Amino acid sequence: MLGPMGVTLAVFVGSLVVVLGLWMTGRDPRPRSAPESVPFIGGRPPAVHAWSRYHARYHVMALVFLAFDMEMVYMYPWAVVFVREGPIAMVEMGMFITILLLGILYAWREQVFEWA
Amino acid sequence: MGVRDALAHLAGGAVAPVFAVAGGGAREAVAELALSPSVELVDSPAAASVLLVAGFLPSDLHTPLAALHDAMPDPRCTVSWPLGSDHGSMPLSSSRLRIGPDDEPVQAVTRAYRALLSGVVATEPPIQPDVDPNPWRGVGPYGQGGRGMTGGTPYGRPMAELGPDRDGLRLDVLPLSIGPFFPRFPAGLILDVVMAGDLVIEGRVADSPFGGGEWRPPVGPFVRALSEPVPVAEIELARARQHLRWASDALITQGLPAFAMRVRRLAVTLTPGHASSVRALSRRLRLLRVPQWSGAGVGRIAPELLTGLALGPVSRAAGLGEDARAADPAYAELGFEPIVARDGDAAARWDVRLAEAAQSLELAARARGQRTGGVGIVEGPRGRLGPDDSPFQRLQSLLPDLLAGLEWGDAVTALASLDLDPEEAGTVAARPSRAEAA
Amino acid sequence: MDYASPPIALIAVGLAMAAGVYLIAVLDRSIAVLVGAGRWTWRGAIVGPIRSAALLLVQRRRTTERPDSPGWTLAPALLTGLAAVALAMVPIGPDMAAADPSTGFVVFSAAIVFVMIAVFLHGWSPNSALAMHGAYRFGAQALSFQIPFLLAMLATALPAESLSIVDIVDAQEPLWNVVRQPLGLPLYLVVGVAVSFWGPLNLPDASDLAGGTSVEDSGVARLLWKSARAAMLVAVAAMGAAGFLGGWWGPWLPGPVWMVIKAVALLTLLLVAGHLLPRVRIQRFVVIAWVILIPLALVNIFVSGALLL
Amino acid sequence: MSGGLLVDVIFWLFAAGALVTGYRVFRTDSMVRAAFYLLASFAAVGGILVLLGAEFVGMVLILMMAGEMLIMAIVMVMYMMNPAGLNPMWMVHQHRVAVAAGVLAFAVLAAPVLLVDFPDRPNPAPEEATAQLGEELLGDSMLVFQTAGVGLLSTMIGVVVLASRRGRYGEADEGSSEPSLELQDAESR
Repeated sequence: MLGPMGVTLAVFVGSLVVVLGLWMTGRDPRPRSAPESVPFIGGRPPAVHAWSRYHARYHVMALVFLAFDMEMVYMYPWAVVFVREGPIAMVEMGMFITILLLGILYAWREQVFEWA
Repeated sequence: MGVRDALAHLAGGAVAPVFAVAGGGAREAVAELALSPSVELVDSPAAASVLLVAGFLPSDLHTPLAALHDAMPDPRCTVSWPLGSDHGSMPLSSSRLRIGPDDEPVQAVTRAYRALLSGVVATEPPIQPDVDPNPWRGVGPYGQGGRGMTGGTPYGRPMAELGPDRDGLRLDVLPLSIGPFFPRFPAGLILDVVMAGDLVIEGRVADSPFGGGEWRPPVGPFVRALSEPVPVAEIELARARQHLRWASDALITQGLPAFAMRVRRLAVTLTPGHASSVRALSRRLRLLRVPQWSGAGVGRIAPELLTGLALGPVSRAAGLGEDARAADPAYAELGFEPIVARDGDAAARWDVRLAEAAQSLELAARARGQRTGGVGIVEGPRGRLGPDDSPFQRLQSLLPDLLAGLEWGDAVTALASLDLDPEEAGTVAARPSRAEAA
Repeated sequence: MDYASPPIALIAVGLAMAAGVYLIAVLDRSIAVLVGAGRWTWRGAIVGPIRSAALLLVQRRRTTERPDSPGWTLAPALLTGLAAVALAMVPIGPDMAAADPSTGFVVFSAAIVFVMIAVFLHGWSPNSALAMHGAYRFGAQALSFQIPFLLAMLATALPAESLSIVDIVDAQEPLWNVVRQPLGLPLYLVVGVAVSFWGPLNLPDASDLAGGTSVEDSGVARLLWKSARAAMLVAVAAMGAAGFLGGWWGPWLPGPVWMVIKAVALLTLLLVAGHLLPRVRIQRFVVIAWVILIPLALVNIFVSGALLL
Repeated sequence: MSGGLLVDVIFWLFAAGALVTGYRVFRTDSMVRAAFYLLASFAAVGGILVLLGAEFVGMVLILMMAGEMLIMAIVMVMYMMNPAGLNPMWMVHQHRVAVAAGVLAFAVLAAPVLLVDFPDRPNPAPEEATAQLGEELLGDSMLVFQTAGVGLLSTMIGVVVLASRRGRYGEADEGSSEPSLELQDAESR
């Protein structure tokens, strides 16, 4: 009565609830003492919180990904109508993809994909 | 509760998850435990139910050991396996589960694990007192221990500090002391790193805790050869076995625990006739891209830094033909030629060690009773063993500029490829003086 | 009627996931014994996983000093939910699919892309350095494999002229995509291993981070995370079988049986690769994904597209 | 989308979810939580789009938002003073004016929705929405499609030029000095 997307939502929410229910079975009465909850880095206590301004070494690659990810939006409808439209679709998407591959080539030459 | 007991009974038969601390002299014995199908050596204490403390542990490793014990979830128990060294002063020596010299280790561990789960042995309470390391409650506007945006010690730990970086961003720098019992390093090896993201900015290996002279490792053929002639067959077989043991640990670091078990089984049942199977193993590893994928170009040490340090396979992988065996007439008769590679990176060290293992087996097969010269200089599996220092101490000086600028995965691969062994410091410092050499 | 009613779908997908996770546990231990030259025992491989699960259910769940507990609780639940959605998209038979919306392929892609959120949350929540390194490492891995993965799967939508998985499988009736688009399946498997972070591309939970994002997990948390990872591998293998190996098409045997055989075959291939190939360096994988996999996937699309014209 | 009551319930759940998680974005101290609340809000909006029949657009919104919100979380943790919210954060400037502006904007946007009576001529749900989108891309709005490609290329190049320090001609900030934060330095120069 709700269509396939409704069933997908039901499956997602259902499995989420089941796993959260299983997680709740792990309740235990005794509170944990301080030494029992020290993060493990080999036996010694950590000097600082792990939560810090973590220097993601791939932040430029992430930004290039943001731009390149938009290409997927155009690829889906193109793939559906590709056989109907024939060669015109091939040429057009070819141009679009070449333009974007130029961006990747430039990023590769500027060593964006290596660790900053 | 019926369900819980039923589950505990069912779990009694499971593979025992053991977090093993392989102290002095116990590294091989602990690694061979994993060959049994009913014991599994796990990576972190959070996954373990049994803490196995084997071999000798110097006094300044006892506090981290107590922290390790408390980091394990209930139900937990400790099994101590002295292997000849007394565990008297150990915080966990009170535990009744002990593996004696004549007990079969696997049975003892699984019996302890089954007793733990069936309730015969109660789960052990935490050892360290339940007190916050940095008292913080009540400080700061909401009592969270901090002041202002990133000030104070919120929830007990200070925040990381900013630091300059090679790519121009001033972001947090994380000082980590990867502790004595990190599963990918031998027990006792403490790596103090300062990391920006997952890049190591500075790395330093602390001095070996085994160097205090309070412990004397079991005397193997290499230490014996320092003072008396030893049959070449015996010393070469020991060298090949040591290289295969290193290969097994390095395979676990590369994410191939099953293949590591195959190499470990070969190391346990090694005879001089296995030279061809070791060569086949080396070819298969190269075919599966094990050395190249993770080691090519990683942890490269320039030959000029290594001259004179006589670090055995590490020097030979960088192109230096230094090998104390070349000067030994006994080896000259057997037509010994040191194996030399060129790149000096982790992949080259893989190839040199496996090739040397095969060569040692061939030497052991050809040896007819030749004995080593016993001139006080011996070529150990990790480099020249001399009266004054060990390869571990000589290598320590190279590590800071080797680790700087490496991503964490590459740093672990590089350290694994150097085959560091903190126990060697114990070997040299406690070398039997000439009088009690026998 | 291209969808089942919600309760039936949930039960069917749940059972399929449970069976898949158990099969992976059994296969993984058996392959480990085979590769490790050990002795395969009935107790070890078949009953072992159940006993280990019982131990984890008895074990107490560990926590750290100042975690993000809601995030820590949500991560395995989110990953299992995503694996369930991905598996629900895979049709077992011509009219037997848990749910087959007209844009089924986009729903599957959204489930795969959300895996990076679940794994980052799982690594960030414990506030532990090794777990956080694993989370950020998967950030780089996920941002690199997303485009090659979607492009590798997109080629299968060209002959079907639709984004519905049932149509994609229907279009393979004359010729399976693995034959028609030879580059598709190997590309899909390489990136499928990256999606389900298994074997050589298990970077977030790698052994050099002592277990990575699950270094602080114990008890039911560890059990749920390991089964969620295995469920995602089942979904990736099942979709590979549907998209490239002709789904339910096959002589003699009924459709669903063929579907299960092909999925288990791909699963075994992925598990054996997991035990034979070493871990890939994250920096190499990022460069390979951007500079080699994306162009290869585009070549695969245009060549198979040209053949269709 | 048929289903009547159940669809309404789900729509109201999505709408309420979007609003609550949107509100939580600004009330939480931890940057990662803020980013993932925003992601939940966008996913709820994507769900509403699917309810409106635009399945493809709704799912693509959810798909795109996952990658972007992870990058937002990473970048926010990198650049905010209090990355994990361990110390409570008060990031509000002239919040009374802001609250008034917010309420006013909501009123202006909500008024037409309530006051105008929209014609009740529901056209049939498009059976091939994606295909129509494809034909549109390859047909009339082909120019939009290609200029979008050039736009994306220039974005990529601009991002690399601005964000990356090393490049073909050496360090990007050679010869430039970081502006000093103290005010008096500026006057003394």
